[in-house]
Amino acid sequence: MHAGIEQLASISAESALMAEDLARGRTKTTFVRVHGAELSAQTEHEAEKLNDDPVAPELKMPIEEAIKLAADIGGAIDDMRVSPQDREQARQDEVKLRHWAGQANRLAEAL
Amino acid sequence: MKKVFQVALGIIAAIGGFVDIGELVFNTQAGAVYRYQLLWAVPVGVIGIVVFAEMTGRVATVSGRPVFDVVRMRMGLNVGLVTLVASLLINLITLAAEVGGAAIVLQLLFDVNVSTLILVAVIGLVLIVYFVPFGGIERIFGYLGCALLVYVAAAVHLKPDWHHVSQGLIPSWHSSALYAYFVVGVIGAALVPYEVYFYSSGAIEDRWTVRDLSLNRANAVLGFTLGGILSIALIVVAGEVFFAPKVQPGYLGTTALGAQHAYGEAGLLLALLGMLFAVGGAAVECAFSGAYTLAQFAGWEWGKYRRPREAPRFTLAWMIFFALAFVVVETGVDPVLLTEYAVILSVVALPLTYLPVLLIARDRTFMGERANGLLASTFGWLYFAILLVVSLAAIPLMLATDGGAG
Amino acid sequence: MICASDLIGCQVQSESGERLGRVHDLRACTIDGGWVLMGLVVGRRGIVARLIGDSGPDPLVRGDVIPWGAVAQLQDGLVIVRAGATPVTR
Amino acid sequence: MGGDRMDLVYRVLDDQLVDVDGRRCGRVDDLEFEGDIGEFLCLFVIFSGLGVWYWRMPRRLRAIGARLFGSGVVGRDVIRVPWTQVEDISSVIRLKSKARELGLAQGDDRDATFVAKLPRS
Repeated sequence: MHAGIEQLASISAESALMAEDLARGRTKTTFVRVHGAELSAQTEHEAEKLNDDPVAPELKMPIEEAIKLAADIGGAIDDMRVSPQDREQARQDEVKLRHWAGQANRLAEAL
Repeated sequence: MKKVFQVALGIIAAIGGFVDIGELVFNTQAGAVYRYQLLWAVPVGVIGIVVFAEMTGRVATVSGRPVFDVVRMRMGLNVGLVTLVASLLINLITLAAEVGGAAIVLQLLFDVNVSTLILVAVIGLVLIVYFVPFGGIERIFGYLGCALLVYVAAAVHLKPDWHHVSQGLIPSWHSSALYAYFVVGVIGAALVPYEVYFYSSGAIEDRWTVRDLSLNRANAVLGFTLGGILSIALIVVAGEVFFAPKVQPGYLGTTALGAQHAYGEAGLLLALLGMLFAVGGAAVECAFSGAYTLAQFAGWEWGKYRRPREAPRFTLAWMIFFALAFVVVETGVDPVLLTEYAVILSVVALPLTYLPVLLIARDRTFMGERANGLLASTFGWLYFAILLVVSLAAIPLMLATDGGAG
Repeated sequence: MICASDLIGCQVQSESGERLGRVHDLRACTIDGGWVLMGLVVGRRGIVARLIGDSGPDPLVRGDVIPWGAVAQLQDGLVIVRAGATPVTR
Repeated sequence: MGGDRMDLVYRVLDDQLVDVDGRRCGRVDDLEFEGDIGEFLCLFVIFSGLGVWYWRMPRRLRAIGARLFGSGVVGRDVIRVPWTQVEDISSVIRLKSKARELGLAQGDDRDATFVAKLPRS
């Protein structure tokens, strides 16, 4: 579970880097779409694993929080994939993804 | 002048040909997780491949015996068969990883369905290998693989703390299984056996004579050492871009992102181009290595310098290797995961091919005055000891860390 | 007719049951233009000797050589040599 | 063939066979001596071919070896090359005749008919 949430933090941080380059017009559309799809699929996979793993009742809350984070991260990545020419959205996604990466890291450390 | 030019071209091809998917994956992960702390493992691996390649090149040139000729002769049929089967399996896994890697890079460039691109990659590679002569193949992939030098530029451009970088080159130890796993991975990624089988058979393909021994030494020492700089650059770039935000690289796209972060779209395109030709070249070397090992062990006619109908079983063997790799990758297995298995299993099997080469390189019956001298013997045996330790540790570490997952 | 594979790897023992090692190589010499088996290279060092080889103008594997004339019986995986046969050490 | 003594495993067994045209055509997979115990054993024949491999495997593995590599039928998966055909022992075992005349490299000859249909083969 800990590794799964760390993985979410990693994906979010990496997606933030991608969003930063996208916001500055320093990337290629195909790269954003393909690599974004890999990261988005990985987020979904991690969320499914968190959902399916049997956990103690006291861990239910953080797990739900992590699954929510996974959905947010995946959503932001998918936004970038759908409209990679939208730099303004990418700038906003970058800020959100950095924030979620920090949140996921704190969540993993707290477990 | 012509000789200097020839040496320079060989070295450039060796630099571009040094990096394969193993380096792209392990070095990026090592830099992201441990920043510069694993840099020292690169020279350890690079010196190892220099020692091994120089010996195999010299043995092939002087005695006319490539690696699996030596394995069969020195280890005999039974131990030789075990070595052959292990090598063929590892070659196949590595080839599948490289073909899958090439397809992923093509997908990052063109956003087309990956299954189609696997087919395109395999057909493209088979056509190049079939129609282009041996020297041309080395040059196409070696020179275009040099686009990866963008990582060297990026490593400088990202302005790392050079004091910390230099400290990373001093061997250090952490009592952590994950750290030890990455040490094995970084060393193993540099010491891939298929490159050596290819190199020694290449010496015979290129019809080297004792007059080419200086070329052999230059190619091995300068080519692999300069290639090692690419590995160091990959670690430094990953350390600069991915360490602070705690990114755990699990895709080839992550490696490309490092170059993009330094140089934008141009950096990304150069990185992807370099990766495409580096993994494509490695795929060719793997397929050839599989065919070389099989043909040399069984005594069949072999060589790209022969027309296909003059070495038919060799020709069919490399084609079948590509076909098998295609089937493996089309199952949907993750090429990055395959790479990790390939590198770790290569390390485990390496002493089986290293030892017979070391033994014949010191045998004056076959090598005459070109047998290992004091320096080559010392390095040869030192690296045999290192290889034994690394090969014994590899599987337990892979299990203990769940393949580097922590 | 005897094949090299019938001999290589066989345990060698004397008629009295004393173990002398395994056959690791076959030493031959030229007689009248043909190669004739002189003896069996045996001993614990034999396999290492085969791996390591030897150097110099006379490339022979180091080890004890049991003369072929001393071989009394050949069984499956076993070579029995006559009592009193002494290996020649090179 | 320098010297008057030679260790056969070290210098001959498992070595590459090359025919008179320089074509690689198999390996020395086994050697046969003429004679018997108590007599001179004279090196008589080279055996080459996958069918020999199981003879040389550990006894426990011979049955599976025969299934995998062939059961050692002379003329089919094993070729007998008279020792008198050996021209020279250097880094390879050089033969006096063409591989085809000795029955060697049949696999390459068989597959060559297929490969010859490929363009620029």
